[in-house]
Amino acid sequence: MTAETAAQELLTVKDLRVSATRRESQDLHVVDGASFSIAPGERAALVGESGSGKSVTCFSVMGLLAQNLRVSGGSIRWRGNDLATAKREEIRRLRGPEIAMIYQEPLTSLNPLMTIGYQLKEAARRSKVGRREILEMLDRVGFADPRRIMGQRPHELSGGMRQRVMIAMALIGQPKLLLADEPTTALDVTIQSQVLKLMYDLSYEMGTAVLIVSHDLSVVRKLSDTIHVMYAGQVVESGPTDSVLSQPRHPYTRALLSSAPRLGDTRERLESIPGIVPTPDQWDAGCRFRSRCPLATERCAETPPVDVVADRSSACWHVDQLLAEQKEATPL
Amino acid sequence: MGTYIAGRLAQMIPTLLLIVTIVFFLVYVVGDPVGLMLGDNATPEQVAAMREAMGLNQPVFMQYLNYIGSVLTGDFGESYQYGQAALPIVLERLPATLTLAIGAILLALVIAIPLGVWSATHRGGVIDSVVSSISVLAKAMPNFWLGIMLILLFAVTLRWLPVSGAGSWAHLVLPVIALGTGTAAEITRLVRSSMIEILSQDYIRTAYGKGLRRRAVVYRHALLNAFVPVTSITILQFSTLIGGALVTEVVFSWPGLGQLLVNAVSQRDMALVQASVFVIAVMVLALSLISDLLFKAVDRRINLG
Amino acid sequence: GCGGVPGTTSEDAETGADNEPQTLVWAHSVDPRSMDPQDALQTSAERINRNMYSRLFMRDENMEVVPELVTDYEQIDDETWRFTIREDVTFHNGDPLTAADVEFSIDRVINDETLLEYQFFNQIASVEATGDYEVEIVTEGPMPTLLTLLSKSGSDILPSGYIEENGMDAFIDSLIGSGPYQFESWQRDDRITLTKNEDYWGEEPVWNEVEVRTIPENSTRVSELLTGGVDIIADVPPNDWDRVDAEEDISMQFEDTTRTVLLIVRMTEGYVTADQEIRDAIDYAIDQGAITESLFGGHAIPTRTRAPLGVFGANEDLYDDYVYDPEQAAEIVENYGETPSVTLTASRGTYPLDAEVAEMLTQMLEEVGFEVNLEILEGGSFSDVFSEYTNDELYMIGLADGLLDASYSLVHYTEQRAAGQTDYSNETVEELIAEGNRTFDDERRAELYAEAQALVAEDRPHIPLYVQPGAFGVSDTVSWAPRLDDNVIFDDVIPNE
Amino acid sequence: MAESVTLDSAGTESAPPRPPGSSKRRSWKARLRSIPLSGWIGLVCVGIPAVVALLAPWITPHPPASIDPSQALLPPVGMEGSDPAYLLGTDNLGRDILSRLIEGARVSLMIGVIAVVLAGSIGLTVGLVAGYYGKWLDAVLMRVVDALLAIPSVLLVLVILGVLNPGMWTLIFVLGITNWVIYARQIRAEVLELRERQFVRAAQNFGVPGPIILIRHIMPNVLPSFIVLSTLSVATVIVTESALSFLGLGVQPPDISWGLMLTTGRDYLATAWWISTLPGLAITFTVLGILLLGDWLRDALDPRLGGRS
Amino acid sequence: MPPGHRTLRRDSPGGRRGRQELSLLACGPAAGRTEGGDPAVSTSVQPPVQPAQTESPLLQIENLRKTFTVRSSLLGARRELVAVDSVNLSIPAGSTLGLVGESGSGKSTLANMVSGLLAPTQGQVLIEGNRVHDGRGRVSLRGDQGAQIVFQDPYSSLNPRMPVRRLLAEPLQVAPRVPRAEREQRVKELLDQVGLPESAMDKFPHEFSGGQRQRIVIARALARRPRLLVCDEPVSALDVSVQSQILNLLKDLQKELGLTYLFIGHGLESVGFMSDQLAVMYLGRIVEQGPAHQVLGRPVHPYTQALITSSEAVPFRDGGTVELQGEIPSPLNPPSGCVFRTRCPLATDICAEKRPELTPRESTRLAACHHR
Ligand SMILES: Nc1ncnc2c1ncn2[C@@H]1O[C@H](COP(=O)(O)OP(=O)(O)OP(=O)(O)O)[C@@H](O)[C@H]1O
Ligand SMILES: Nc1ncnc2c1ncn2[C@@H]1O[C@H](COP(=O)(O)OP(=O)(O)OP(=O)(O)O)[C@@H](O)[C@H]1O
Ligand SMILES: [Mg+2]
Ligand SMILES: [Mg+2]
Repeated sequence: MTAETAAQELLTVKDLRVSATRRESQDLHVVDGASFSIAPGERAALVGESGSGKSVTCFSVMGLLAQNLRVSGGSIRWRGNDLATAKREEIRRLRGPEIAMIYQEPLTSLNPLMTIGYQLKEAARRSKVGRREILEMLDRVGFADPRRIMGQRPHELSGGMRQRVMIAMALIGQPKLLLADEPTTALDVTIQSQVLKLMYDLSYEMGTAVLIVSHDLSVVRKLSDTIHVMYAGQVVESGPTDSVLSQPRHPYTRALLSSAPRLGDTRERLESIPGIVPTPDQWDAGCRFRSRCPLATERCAETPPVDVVADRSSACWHVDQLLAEQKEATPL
Repeated sequence: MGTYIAGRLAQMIPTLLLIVTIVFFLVYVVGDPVGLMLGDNATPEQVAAMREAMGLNQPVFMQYLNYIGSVLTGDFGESYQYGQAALPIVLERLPATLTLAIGAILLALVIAIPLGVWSATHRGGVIDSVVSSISVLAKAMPNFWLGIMLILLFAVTLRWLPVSGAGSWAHLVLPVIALGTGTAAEITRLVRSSMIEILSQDYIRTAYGKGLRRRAVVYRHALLNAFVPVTSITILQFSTLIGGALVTEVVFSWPGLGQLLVNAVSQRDMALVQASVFVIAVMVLALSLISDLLFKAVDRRINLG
Repeated sequence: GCGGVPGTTSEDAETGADNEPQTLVWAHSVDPRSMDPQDALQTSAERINRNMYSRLFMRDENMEVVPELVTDYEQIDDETWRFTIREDVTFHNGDPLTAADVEFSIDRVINDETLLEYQFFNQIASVEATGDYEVEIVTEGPMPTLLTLLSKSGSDILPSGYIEENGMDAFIDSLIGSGPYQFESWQRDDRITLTKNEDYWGEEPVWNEVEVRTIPENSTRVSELLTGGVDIIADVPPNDWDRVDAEEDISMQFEDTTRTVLLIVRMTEGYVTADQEIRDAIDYAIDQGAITESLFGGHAIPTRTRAPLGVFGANEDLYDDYVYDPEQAAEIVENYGETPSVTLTASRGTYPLDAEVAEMLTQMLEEVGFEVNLEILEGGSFSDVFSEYTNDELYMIGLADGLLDASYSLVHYTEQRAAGQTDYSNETVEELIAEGNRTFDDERRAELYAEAQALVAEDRPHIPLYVQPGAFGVSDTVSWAPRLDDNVIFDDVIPNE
Repeated sequence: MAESVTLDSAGTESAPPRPPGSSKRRSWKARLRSIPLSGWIGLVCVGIPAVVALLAPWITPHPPASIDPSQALLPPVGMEGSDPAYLLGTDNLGRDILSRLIEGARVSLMIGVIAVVLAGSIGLTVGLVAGYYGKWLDAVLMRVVDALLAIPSVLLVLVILGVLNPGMWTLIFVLGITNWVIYARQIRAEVLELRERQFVRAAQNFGVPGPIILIRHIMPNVLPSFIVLSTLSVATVIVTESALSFLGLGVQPPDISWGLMLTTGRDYLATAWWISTLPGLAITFTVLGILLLGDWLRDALDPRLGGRS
Repeated sequence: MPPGHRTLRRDSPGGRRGRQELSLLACGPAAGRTEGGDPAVSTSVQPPVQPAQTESPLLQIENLRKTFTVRSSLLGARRELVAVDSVNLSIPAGSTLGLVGESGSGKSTLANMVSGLLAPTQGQVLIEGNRVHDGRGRVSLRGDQGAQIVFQDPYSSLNPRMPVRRLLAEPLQVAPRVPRAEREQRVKELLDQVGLPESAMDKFPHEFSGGQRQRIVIARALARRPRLLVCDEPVSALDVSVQSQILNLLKDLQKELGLTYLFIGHGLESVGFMSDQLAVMYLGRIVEQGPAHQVLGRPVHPYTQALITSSEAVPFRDGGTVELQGEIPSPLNPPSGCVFRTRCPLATDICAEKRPELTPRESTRLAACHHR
C-alpha cells in the first residue's frame, strides 16, 4: 500500500470482503482481504489468476454485485465516503459521471433491442452531454461513420465494434474513475492496442483514473502506471508497473511472469504454476499461495506480513529469499 | 418483407385446408343432424328421406370432395338451424367474442405485467410467494365459477354492475374479469420467469452502471426484452381464450361465437361448425403472423424467412 | 319492466315514464333455433310466435280450444271442414289477412316435408280457399283432433302476399304476423324484441315493448330477476325456489306442464327388460314420491301415465299415483337367477335436476339388487341416442304433449312407432288407440285413451316418473299466472301499480 | 498408461478436500435436508391428496355416492345447523362432501397427472423431433400444430366424447391429445436454439447419432421448461375438466371428480357455497403443491444449483 | 494398451516425419522448403521441393470458400457475406499449423468446416485424402476419421447437465464402441493424461475453473485418438499460468501421440510457441504464410507486421504507438482490391485496383501484398 494520505486518493479499498450467500451452508467469501488505492488520474492494473475476484472487486465498487453477493467486511472509500455502507441512491448518483465501468463481456453487456444511440444517450444524460459529444466520442473510438452507428443495434456490430461502443459509453460521462474489466479480450492485437491507446489518451486528457483488469501482461504494461496482483481473493502485491514486472516481490507474481510465453519463444515447454488454486472454502489466515509455492515453509501458515518498501507492498514471509533468487537468475 | 408476408399467407392455405378437412371428418364422425332436426316424434322413413335430401347418403369421400369444392369457392353451406348461409352468421357474432377476448387479454396484461415484474424483482421473498399463491388460486378457479361469484357479489349483492347481456361498457366488466383472470395468472408466471432470466443478464447490469433508476432499468430495459416471450404466449393464449369465452359467454349470456359454436356442435350443424372454426382459425393464424412481424420489429435479430 | 341497464330497476323505469307500462322483460333458458313458425318445434319459439301470429283457433287460459280468427265453422262430413274467418285482420305490414293466406300457410306445412311441423300436419289432405274469407280443409280419414291441431304451433297464418313477393328468406328476416305484437329485432342467443301492434284487431295490447331474453345459465337468470333486470323468468332451478320466494318483491309461480319425465324401457328380446317381471321390479323399486318431495319440494307430481292431467284423454286414476314396493322388487330380482344389469342413460341439465334424479334412481335400483350402469351424456349425444334408437335398457327423458291431446302421447305405444325403441306391441292397446283416433265423440274418445293408458301402465314400455312443474319467478311489478301449455301470452301479464 | 506424460499440474497433487456442499454422493439424510421449505410445502400439498386418493376406499366416513335426501344441504361443522357426522357438510342429495372430496381426489389427480403425462410426452417428442431435424418434418409438424391450435379444443372434445363413451379414461385421452400442441411449440422453440449450442455441435463432431444427441443432450436441457409447463398444465387440465363438466362433457356419475363437484355445486353458490367452494380449494391446494414441487424439481435437476442457491 | 492408442508413434521415425515437410503444397512450386534455424526441424532431412511427395499431408484444404446470407434489417435485401475466401492450406501429420488473424476474419468458420460442422460453399477439405464433405451439404467423415474440434469457449461446449464421467465417456460410446467395462478405465486414463484427478469424474462443468474446463474439453477431444485436432482459441480467456499449462499439455500430447494440430489464437506469443507453420488471415483470406518463427521474426505483410508491433509491450507513456489506424472494414462491404488497404500504412492506388495474390516469398513463404 502506498503511503499517501487518504485525502489525495480517489478510491481506497481496504480489507474488502465479499461473501456469497448460500442456501444450505455457510457463506462463502469470494473476495477476502483485498486492499489497494487509486489516486486521481492514476492508471492502475489489477491482474491475477482467473477466479481470484478481480471482477467481483470492481462490481463492489460500482455497487452492482450479483444478488447473492454482498460486501461483508472492509471499506470502499470514495473521496472519503464509504461506499460499502452508503445508501443505494448515493451510489447510484456516482455511477456514470463519477465512476464508470467497461464490462468483461461486450457481447452480452449491450441491450440487444435498443439502438446504440439510445444506449449512449442514456449514459450521457446524467452528465448533460449532448448528441454532438456522443458523435465525437464515437469518432474517437474509431468509428468512421458515427451517425450510422447510432441507429444500429448491437447484433449488427462486430465484437470489436461492440467493445468500442462499451468504451465510448463508459467514457462519455467523463468519469473520475474508469473500471475496465478485460476490455480487450475479444480483439486481435492491432485493434486491442488501438483501443488501449484511446483509453490512455482520454485518461491523460481528462484526468480520468483507470483501473484495468487484464490477464494479458503486455496490455497491463502498455497502459498502467501501477499494478495490483490478486491471488485467491486478496491483493498480494502492489507497486509501479515496471518495477513489479521486473522485480516481483511475491512468489505468485514471479510465477505468473515466468509462465507467460514470449514472442519468438524457443522453449520446448512453458513454465507454469503447479497445483490448483485453493477454493474459498480452503482459505485460511495463512498465505494462500503456500500450497503451490516453491519457497513455502511451515511459517507460511501464519498470516504473512505486509512488506512495504517505498511505493511497493507485498505480503510474503520470504521476500528476501525471493529477491536473492532473482539476483542469481537473469532479470526479466 | 413483402415476399415474406406473401409466403406466410400462402402457407396459411394448406393449414386452413388441413383444418377444414379435420373438422369435416370430426363432424362426420359425430353423426348427422337429421335425428335432431326431426325431433321426438320422427319416424325412420322421415329420417331416411331427410338424409337423402341433404346428400348425406353418399359415400364420405364424395361428400368431402363436394364440400371442399364449395369451401374453395367461399361457400360454407347453409346452417340448417338458421336456414341461412353459415359464414355471415358467424361474422355477425365475431365482434362480440373479439371484444370479450381482447378485453380479457388487455386486462390480463394490465394485471400480469406489474405483478410479474414485482414478483420477479422480489424473487424468493414474501411478495413473490403471495403473487405465486394468488396466481395459483386464480388459475384454479374455473371461469364459470368465478363468473357466477362475480355476478353474486357485484351485481346481486352490491348492485354495481349489470348481471348479464351485452350493451354498455358496464356489461363488459364482469365477463372480462371472469375470462381474463386465468390468463392473467398464466401470463404473470411467464412475465415473472422471463423477467428473472432477463434481470440476470449482463446488459441489465450495464444499465444500472449508467446510474439509471431501478424503475427505468426494470420497465425500460428489462420489460422490452420480455416483449417477445410475453407476446408469443399471449397469442397462444388467444385460442385458449376463445375456448374459455365459450363458457363465459354462457354464464353471462353474451351473444358471441362461443355459444354459437357449442350449440352448433351439439346440434350437429356442420356448416356452422365449419364456418366458426374457419373464422377462428383465420384469426389465430393471422395473429401469429402479426406477432411474428411485431417480434421482428422489436427484435431485429430475429431472422424471418 | 326495464331493459336491464345498470342501476335502473323496474321501479325507476316506470316512474320515469308517466306510469304507463312500457317494456316487459322476461327471460327463458333456450334461444329459439329458428323463428320460422312452421320449422321451430320449440317451446321457446312458440312462446314468441303465439304473440306474433294469429291462428284459426287458440287455447284459452283453461286450455279450452276456442276460435281465434274463425268466426264460424262447420263439419261437412267426416273428412271435410269449412271455416269462415274474420274480415278485419291485417298483417303487420298492412296487408289484409284473407283465406288465401290461410290456404298458403296450411298448404305449406302439409306439403313441405323438411319442416319440423310437417309430421303433425300430414293427416290433413288438402286446404282450399273457397272464398275471400272462407276455407275448406279435407282430412285423410276422420280427424277428431283437427281443431286442436289448428290451435297448435305450426298453424300460424303467414302473409302469403309478402312471401310470394319477397321470398321466404326475407320473411324470416322480417317475421310478419298479425298478432298483438310485432317483430322488432333478434340478437341471436341474446334477445328478441317485439313491439306493440297498434292495429291489432283484438283488445289493445298491454305492453309497448316486450323483450325476451335468453339466459342459459340458471344462476344468472335468477340473478337478473333478483336485481330487477327482468320481470319474469322461466325455468327457475329447484334449488333456488325457496330463495326466490323468500325475496320480498318476487314470488314463485308454479304450474303443471304437459312434460312427463319417464324411463323408456327397451323390451327388445335379449335385454333383461324384455322380462315383464323385471320391468315390474324396476317400477316397484322406484319411489317417485321421494323424488318429487326431496328434489322438487312437492311441486312435481308422480304419475303412472305419459299423458298428464289437463291433456285431453288423460287417465286421471294414474295421475298423482305411483307403485313403490321395494320388498317385492327385491324378491323378483332375487328370483331372477342372475343379477339383472341395466344401463340407465340420462343427461345433465336437459331437464331440471335430471342427473340428480338419475343418481337417485340408480341408488334405488341398486338397493333392490339391480346392477346399474349409469350413463350421463352431453345434450347432443343424449338426443342422438333417442333419435337413432340406440337406447339401452333404460333411457330417462321428459316428453311433452304439444297437442294437449292423448293421441299425441299415445303414438309411442303403437307398434310402428315403438319399433326399434321400446319394441312394445300390444294388440289391444293398438286397437284402442286406433279407434280413439277416429272417434268424434269426445267422451268415448277419452274413455278409449284412458283404457289404453291403463294397459300401458301395466306393460311398462315406459315407466313414468313425474310431471315436471313449470317454475317461474315473477317480479311484483307484474301479475301473471303460468299456463299448462307452458306458453306465455304477453297480454296475460298485467303491470302492477 | 504407464508412459503417460507427467504433467506439471494438479494431476499430480492430491485433490483438495471437497467443499461440503458439492459432494455428489450424499446420504439420503443430506438429500432430505437439502429440500427447501417450499419443496416440503409442495410435498405436503401434493402428498395429502395423493395419499387420500390411494386410501379412499378405507377412509371415507360415508359412502361417497350414498344419497340421503333427509340430510341434504347441511353446512360444514362450525356453521349453524351443521351435523358433526358430516364434517364438511352435505350436497343437495345429502351426500357427504368430505367423502366425495376424498373419492374425487383419485379421479382428479389421475386426470391431471395422466393427461399431462400423455400430452407432455407427445408434445415433447414432437417438439424435439421438429426442432432438431427441421426442414420438411418441422414444416409438416408445425402446420399440424397450428391447425390444432386454431381448432377450438372444445370442438375436439365434443367430437371425441361423442364417439367414445364418456368416462375418466376418455377424458384423459381427450385432454391429453388436445394439450400437447403447447408443449410441442415451446419445446421446439428451445430446441431450435439448443441445437446451435456448442456442446451439441461437439457431440455431432464425435459422430454421436441424432436420436442420441436428442435424448442425451437436448432433452435434459429442455426439461426445466418442460417441468414448468407441465406443472401449470396440471392445473389447466383439472380446471378444464371442470369446464367440460359445465358443458356436460366432463366426468360423469358414478365417478366423482373435484371438477364435477365444482360444476354441479355452482347452482348452489348463493345458498350452499360449500358444495362447490370446497372442491375449488382442494384444486388450489393441490395445484399450489404441484407448482412448488415443480420449482424444486427444476432446481434440483440443475447441477449448477447443486449446493448453492 | 487400449486399442487405437498410438504412443508408438513417438519413437517411430514416422512420428516426426511431419516436420520435415512443409505445408504449402497447394500453394505453388516454391512451397516446401525448410530453412535452417528452426530448432524443431533443424535435424530433419531436406525434403524435395517438387510436388513428388512421399506422403500426402494429413489435412488438405483446397480452395475453400464459405459465404453466409445475411439480412441487414427487416426490409433489407439479402446480402452475401464472404467469411472464408479461396483458402488453401495443408498440414503434414504430426505438425501444427497456427492460424492468427483479426477477429471476424473467418478463423472459426474455417475450423468448423474442417471439423465437418459447416458445409463449405466451394472447395473441399481432405483428411488423409478423404473428403470431409460429400459436396451435397452432408458430412461424410465424422467421428474417428474426421477432425476433432476444441471450441473457443470450453464452458459452452460442455453440456452443463452432465458430470465429467459422462462427458468423457460419450465419444467412447460411438461406434466402434469401447465396451462398457473398459470405458471407466479409459475415462480415468484420459483424466490422467490431461492432469486432472480422478475425483473430477463426478463433478459438473460449473465446478471447474476455466483452465480445468479447457482440459476436460481437450481430454474429450482426445478420447477417440483423433489424428487431427482443431483448437479454436483454446487459451484466450485464461490467465497466463493456466494458459501455459494447457499449451504444455497440448505439446506433450503431440509428442506422445503424434497429433496434428490446427491451432487458432489471438495471442501471437502462444500461437508462435505452438506452431511449426503459421498462417495469417485477414477478412476471410490468408495474407501471409510460412514457418512460424520466420513469419514472426521477419513479417512480410504489413498486417502481420502490425500484429507483431502491437504485441510488443511498450508502455504508452514511454512512447508506445499504435501501428494501425483507419476504419476496420466490414465483411459485408469489403474494400476493393486489397482488403487491408483501409488500414495499411503502405497503401497506394494500385491497392484499390488490384487484389494482391498470395505469392511465394523467399523459399518457404507466401504473402499477398503489392508492396513487399
Ligand atoms: N454470483 C456469484 N455467486 C457465487 N460466487 C461467485 C459469484 N460471482 C463470482 N463468484 C465467484 O467469485 C470468485 C471471483 O470471481 P471473479 O469474477 O471476480 O473472478 P475474476 O478474477 O474476475 O476472474 P476472470 O479472470 O476469470 O474474470 C470466483 O471463484 C467465482 O466463482
Ligand atoms: N452463421 C453465420 N451467419 C452469418 N455470418 C456469420 C455466421 N458465422 C460467422 N459469420 C460471419 O463470418 C465472419 C467470420 O466469422 P468467424 O467466427 O469465423 O471469425 P473468427 O475469425 O473466428 O473471429 P474471432 O476471432 O472473433 O473468433 C464474421 O464476419 C462473422 O460475422
Ligand atoms: Mg472477471
Ligand atoms: Mg472465432
